[in-house]
Amino acid sequence: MTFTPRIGVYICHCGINIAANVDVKAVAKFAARLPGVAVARDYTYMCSDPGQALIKTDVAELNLNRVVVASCSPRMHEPTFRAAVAEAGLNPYCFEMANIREQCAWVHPGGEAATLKAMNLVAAAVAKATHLQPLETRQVPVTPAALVIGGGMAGMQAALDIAEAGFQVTLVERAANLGGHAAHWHRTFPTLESVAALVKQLVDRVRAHSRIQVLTEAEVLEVSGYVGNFHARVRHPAGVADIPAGAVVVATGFEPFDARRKPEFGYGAYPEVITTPDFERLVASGSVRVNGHAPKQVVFIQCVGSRDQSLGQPYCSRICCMVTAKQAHLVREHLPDAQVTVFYMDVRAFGKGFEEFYDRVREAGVVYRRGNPAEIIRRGERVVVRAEDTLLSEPVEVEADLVVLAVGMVPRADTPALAGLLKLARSADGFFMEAHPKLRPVETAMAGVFLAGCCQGPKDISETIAQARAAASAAMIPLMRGRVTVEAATAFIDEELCAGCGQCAAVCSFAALALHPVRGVMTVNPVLCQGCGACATACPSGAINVKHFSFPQVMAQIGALVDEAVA
Amino acid sequence: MTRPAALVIGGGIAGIQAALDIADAGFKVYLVERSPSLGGRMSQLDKTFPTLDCSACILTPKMVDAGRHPDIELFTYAEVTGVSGEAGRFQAQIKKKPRYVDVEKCRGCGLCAEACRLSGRIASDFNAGMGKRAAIYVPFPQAVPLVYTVDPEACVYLTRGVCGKTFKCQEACPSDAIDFTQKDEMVEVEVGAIVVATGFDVFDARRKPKFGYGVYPEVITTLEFERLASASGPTLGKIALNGRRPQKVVFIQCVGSRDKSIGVPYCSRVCCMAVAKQAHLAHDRLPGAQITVFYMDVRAFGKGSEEFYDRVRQEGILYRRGNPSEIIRRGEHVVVRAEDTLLGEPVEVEADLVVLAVGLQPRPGAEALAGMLHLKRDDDGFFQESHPKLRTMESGVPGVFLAGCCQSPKDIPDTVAQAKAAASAAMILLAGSRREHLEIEDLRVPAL
Amino acid sequence: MLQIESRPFALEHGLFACIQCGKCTGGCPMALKTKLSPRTVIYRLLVAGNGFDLEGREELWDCTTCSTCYSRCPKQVNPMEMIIALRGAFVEKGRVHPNVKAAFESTFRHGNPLTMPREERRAWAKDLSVKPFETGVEYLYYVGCTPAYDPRGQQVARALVRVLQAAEVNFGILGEHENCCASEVRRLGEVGLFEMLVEENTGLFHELNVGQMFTTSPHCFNVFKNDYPKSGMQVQHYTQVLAGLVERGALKFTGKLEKTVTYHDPCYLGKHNGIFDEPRAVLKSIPGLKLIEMDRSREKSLCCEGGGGRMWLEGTNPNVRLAQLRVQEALATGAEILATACPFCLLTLDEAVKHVQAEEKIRVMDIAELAAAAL
Amino acid sequence: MNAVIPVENGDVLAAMRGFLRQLLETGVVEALYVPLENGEAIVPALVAAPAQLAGANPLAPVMPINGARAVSALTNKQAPAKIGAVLRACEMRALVELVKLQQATLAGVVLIGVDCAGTYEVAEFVKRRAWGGERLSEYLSAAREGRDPLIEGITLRPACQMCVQPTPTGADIQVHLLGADLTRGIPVTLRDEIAARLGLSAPVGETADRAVVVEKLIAIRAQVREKELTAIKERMASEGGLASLFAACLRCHNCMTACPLCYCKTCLFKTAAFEHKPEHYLSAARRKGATRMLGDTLLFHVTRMNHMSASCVSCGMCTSACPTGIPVGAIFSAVGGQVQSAFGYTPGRSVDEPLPLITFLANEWAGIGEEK
Repeated sequence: MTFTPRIGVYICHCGINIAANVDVKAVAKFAARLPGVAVARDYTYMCSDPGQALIKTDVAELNLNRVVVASCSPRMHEPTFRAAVAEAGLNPYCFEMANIREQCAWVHPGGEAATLKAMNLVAAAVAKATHLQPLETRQVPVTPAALVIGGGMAGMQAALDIAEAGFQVTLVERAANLGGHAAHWHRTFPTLESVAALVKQLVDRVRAHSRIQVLTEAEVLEVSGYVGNFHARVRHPAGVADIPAGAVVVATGFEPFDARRKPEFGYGAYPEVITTPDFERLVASGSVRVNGHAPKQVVFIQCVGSRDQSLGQPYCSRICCMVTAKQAHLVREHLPDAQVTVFYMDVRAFGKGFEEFYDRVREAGVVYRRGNPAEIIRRGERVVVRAEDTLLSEPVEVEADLVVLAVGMVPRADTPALAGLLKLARSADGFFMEAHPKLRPVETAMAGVFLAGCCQGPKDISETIAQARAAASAAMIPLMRGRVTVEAATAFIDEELCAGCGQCAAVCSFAALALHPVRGVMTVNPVLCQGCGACATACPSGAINVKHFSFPQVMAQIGALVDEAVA
Repeated sequence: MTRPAALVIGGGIAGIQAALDIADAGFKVYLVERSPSLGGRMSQLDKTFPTLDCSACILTPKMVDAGRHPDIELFTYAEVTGVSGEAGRFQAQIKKKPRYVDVEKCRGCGLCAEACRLSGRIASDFNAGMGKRAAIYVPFPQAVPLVYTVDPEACVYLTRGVCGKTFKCQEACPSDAIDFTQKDEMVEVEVGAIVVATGFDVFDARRKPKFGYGVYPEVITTLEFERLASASGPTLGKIALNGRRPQKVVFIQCVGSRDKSIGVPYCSRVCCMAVAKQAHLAHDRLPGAQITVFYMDVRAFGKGSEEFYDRVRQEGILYRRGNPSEIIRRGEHVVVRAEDTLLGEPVEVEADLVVLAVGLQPRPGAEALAGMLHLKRDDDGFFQESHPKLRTMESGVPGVFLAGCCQSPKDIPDTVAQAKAAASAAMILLAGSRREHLEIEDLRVPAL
Repeated sequence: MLQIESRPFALEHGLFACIQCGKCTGGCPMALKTKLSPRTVIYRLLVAGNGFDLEGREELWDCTTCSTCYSRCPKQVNPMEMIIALRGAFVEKGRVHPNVKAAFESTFRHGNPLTMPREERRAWAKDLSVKPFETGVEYLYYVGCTPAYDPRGQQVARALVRVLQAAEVNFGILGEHENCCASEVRRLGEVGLFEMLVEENTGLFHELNVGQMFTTSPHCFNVFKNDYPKSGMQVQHYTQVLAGLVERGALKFTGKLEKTVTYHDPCYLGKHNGIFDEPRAVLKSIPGLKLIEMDRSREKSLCCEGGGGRMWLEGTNPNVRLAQLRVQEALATGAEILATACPFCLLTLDEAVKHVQAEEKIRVMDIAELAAAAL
Repeated sequence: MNAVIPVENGDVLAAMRGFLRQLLETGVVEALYVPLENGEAIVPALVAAPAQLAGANPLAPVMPINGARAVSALTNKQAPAKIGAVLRACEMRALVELVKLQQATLAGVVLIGVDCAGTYEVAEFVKRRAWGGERLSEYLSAAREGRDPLIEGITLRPACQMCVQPTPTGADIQVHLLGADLTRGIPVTLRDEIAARLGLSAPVGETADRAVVVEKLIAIRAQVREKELTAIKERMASEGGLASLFAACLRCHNCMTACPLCYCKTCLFKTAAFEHKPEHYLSAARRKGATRMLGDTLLFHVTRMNHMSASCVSCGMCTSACPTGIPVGAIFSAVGGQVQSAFGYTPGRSVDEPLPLITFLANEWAGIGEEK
């Protein structure tokens, strides 16, 4: 037998939020006349218990099979009403909502505009309701384990948190040892602790942890699956392992900027010119000496490879200012009678205790000169840093027997490759792109894949740790839940129409679409699909539909709007 | 045993995020907010840097999610008055202040506010004092919960004992929700972990008299600018001072930051970009206006920040290096007096709008809370983390974690990251107490 | 009073991108000896509100347009172009040095800034069998004014012709029809005259449908390559052509040249166009020749003060001459020959050698001459 | 490398046939897509037997279908046996787009690109009955001199009259008809290993004036193109706009059928999505006073434009296919040109150039969406 819609329509007053500008009674009367509508009512607060009860009794007594509520934004109460409809014994997707508060009452004060628009939106909602189909949401079990890529501080901290919470973790590191860049660092800023000690702390805890499996000299070859059920193939000295994981944390870090790309500073040509990482090793070795003797004149140059569009490095590397301040301090410590000059553009001492440390360093006699040096040239035994002191407005030449270039952070060379492997997006600066710059800083567009540390952008140690633990928190949620809910309103392909052109796959942010190797048509992975509909709009053949937003449903909605059923 | 639960103190973005993470992981969360609505400082912002997302548009959904999360119990307009016990087993006393409105009945229709005798006569602190509301109010339309509150300092009845013959508000209320008999209500909850996310206060620009804030109407703060620029603000997004569109706008950075003279040695971290963003908005909304920014160092360090700073300058906004020394009145205008340190000359810049980039301060309540929870505070008055590098989200008190600006100034992404980090730390603690319920069969990686 | 509307000017030239880091002034060779400070000029323009007085800013004529400022700027601001534009404001008001005026007039009348008659433009080659360029000939050799007229420059052109003929390169010249490339005219801010010459020259090239062209001077090379409207025409500096010939084995040196040589990178070859290796490749291919580098080489090469119209202007501080500093640097390396590949560098450095009385210690030679000597 | 196909006693066509035959016989390809003579008509065909090439005529100035369609049919979603395809420039360009749209692959395909001095409408061509002799030599000398051929006053297809890309690029074998005296040999550029297989050697003299001739021909046609497209743009801007341009449309969808890029299995407009209820027409009529029956006529063209204009290679098959003489191709070229320039995209240039509309650029049009 054919389906005959019996729709119940409920118009909410929302106190006066809606009723003040929308003639709710009129809208209800109008709705009652629409095709397929069995009953239309208005009520002060549909979201209230009596309001929801109204729906349930009508469904029972008038055996409604579709429900439309016209009230606030679905963001607010769609879950509420879906639950109510479900309790009434209907499929929750047999419910449609019209937003007559934010979209009508609140934006069209006065006159009857709001009421007419409300009627149109209700008509559209009803038209769609007649085409609604029941949908089932599925729950997928989750592998209670995580894969962490990168064994630097970020990776180790994330691994520790997840393991501490009771889950198995596999930590994959390219190098032979854990620790990453920090392992080569001497002291922290602004507290001048031994970094080696901090790193060792973490390494020991990681190594000792029963639930953490460390794979060094290892490389992730392939990651398949989806949130809750990833499978990674990892090459390591003993062979290739298949690692199951419910979540993946990417913590692959950064590379220091190659100072040779600024030839005017002669790095590599002048032994007197070194980089900040070089200096860490130098000072860690105990004696700060250049060509055998202790430097008397030390110059630091900031923003080498940062804030520099001429090199395609427009961004600030965030840590160099404080690294420089710290190293300047260390020079004063090791070489009390050395003169220390720092050339800067802006001193970015923004973290907790940073400004205070910067004050301290200046007060200790380090000369900060505002200017970005133009070049370094040789003059006899020494090199000469040529710059303009922009506060004197004079060109100056500062002789030096040690120059330290504060090199910035750049994305690792293998970032694009890994991005391809995990289907991650990258931001304009080349680092991995987070799902939302403000509110989802560790998530990615790929559900179940999270970012930690400098692979997402330059950070200092404390920010790295904080972000690593944040990523751990995000990763733990599905693991602790034990199952992930699969979106029911996903895309599906009409293979009769699909020409397999792949434009849909190109616009999908979730890698949910792939070409079927044999049938030559596209296929949707319903677990990866988030139902955003980008594919449907890209498909010229109309071969892709999104459940709950299918062509007939949306066309009916549009039809109702353009036909101005309000006549 | 009772289900493991966490207490989150503070309903700003940090508290909301921490609560959501912990609750999403399946733990019970009690979220306590002292003001009538969730949202905190972020809800007062217009746009966010450097992406220019509308702040409300990205925050409201999170507020809604927290508001209707089955595992989050909201205590708005409430305060934590006492905490005892230790990690894994804290008892927290929560005082629910009387709203004089029945939360269950109120549907937020607003008839009461319209009816109130003081309608449109009480300065709205949400609008930084620039807008007016009634004595019964919601701070802003997207408030969560959308429930009205009687302002005890303003309400005629509560302050004088009488309000005409009848209560206008009560008459107006369709669901008879207004109840002047309400008293403080104490609730005790047992939690395994506590996340402190009490946020910050803005520096009081009156403490720098040389800028004449409070004296010259042309001189406002960055927070006030946010409300002026906000479409939901008192001017509906028109940047105007008593109706006039400013044409000469000056921003002054580091007001109440990097300033030992007033005991604020630290950098507030967000002001540089806030100013860059506001300068852009001013350029956008005040066609032809001359916009000058006085700075000492431009600290555009975040992802995309330097790029945004580049863009803003190229819109024609003039950055002048120098920390102005005073603002004086000269006829129509005020005049900003400073040295332009790049010219090496003293300069005077006329302005009809001066925006002071006020820094971030510890909350006045921080001291009391520190006492209650035995938290240490740093020299600046923010809560002291237990380790500046590895444990910025831990307080040193087992089971008590820190999130957001109560530990030190932060921008939104850093706040959210730290909130999630605190959540992670809390979850580990809570998970321990329910590990057995989790039925995790210890999944070994295939032998290698 | 010489007012310009500074705000539109600043916006048009992207000066608001400047973050006042001073890299330009710090590297500016003229800042060493004159008041010229690109960073300060930019800032003055930015803070000027809307009117900026150029009066008394004679230092703007000191700029040699060596492009050190632009090549170093982290925010891709171009102070050099700004200065050229500001010179334009002087020119509009006819406020230019008599020498410059003369150069403009001569360029307008005779197609060269050297007040030389057009008829004599091919005099340098009369005893050489150089065919006039016509459609079908592979390369146009654009000689340029200085190599065509200046006795020292002519030696370079003649040497180059001998090398090219030895390598059997199919090329021709324009002779009397050759016209000034107007590079210097542009740097001196004479936009109108520049555009006129661009029109004439592109017209001529199109008519003869020139496919490939090379020049003696990096200045001509640069202006054709970067300032002329884009066309299919491929422009090279002769050192690129020679390097190509050497690589393909089409140019072989039978002679030997037992000399220690150091090479001075001309700004318009190096900083402007990133051509550092080809000239060195040619030098290295000369048997017996030992190439040693000065400290200031490649990107750091010190300008000789010959560019940006400075061939006609003493500048505000004639007492210090960069060319002389440069020669000192060359001497310090112990080289017997200071090689370069630009007529302007050649002249300024030659003069500098005389000034410091180093004639018997070191000789200034163009790469073309060295190559010819080794044939 | 460059080589020359030897031509005996001036019979260019025979030389071409011989060359193609060689390709089959030496096993460079196993089958060849090439036009065959069939009476006065020319039939695009896939030839496996060398003997059949006696009737091959790649020089006939007519294009019944855009060959890209054929190559798509032969290679869609799989790389078959080694096939060769003789294609004009516009066919090559269309093919490149189809490859990007995953409707064809070039793996194992030997592309033989032939210069094109323009083609005639099939009807015109057929009317002329026998082709070759006088007509062919006039056509070839036009190609040699870089001008429109003058054959009994018939004019080239509109698209060809305004074609500014007559020479194919990216082919494995390029046959140069333009600027050469073919009776003395047919210059070709081809991959060395193929040349080796065919035993072709480098030519004696370079054909220096090819570039000039090509430029000349392009110049002539650029003028026509400029004129045509400006006219179209004016009409689109004027009262009635697109609607008036498509007023004569019969809804036969021939343009879609002829378009090499319209690759949908079933056009969206033939699916249920565009079946309308009677009241829809009524309310539309009520609303607008009158509504065109059957609906979606203009929408069809606009949608096709939306789907295709970024990739439109201006082959003009649509115009030739239109029974009512709507300048469909010119309209698409006009619109497409703007779309393409907006994205700095050149359809058909290279398979490595990503399709603009489905390529995400982080900083694309950053300004958009901000209140002004």
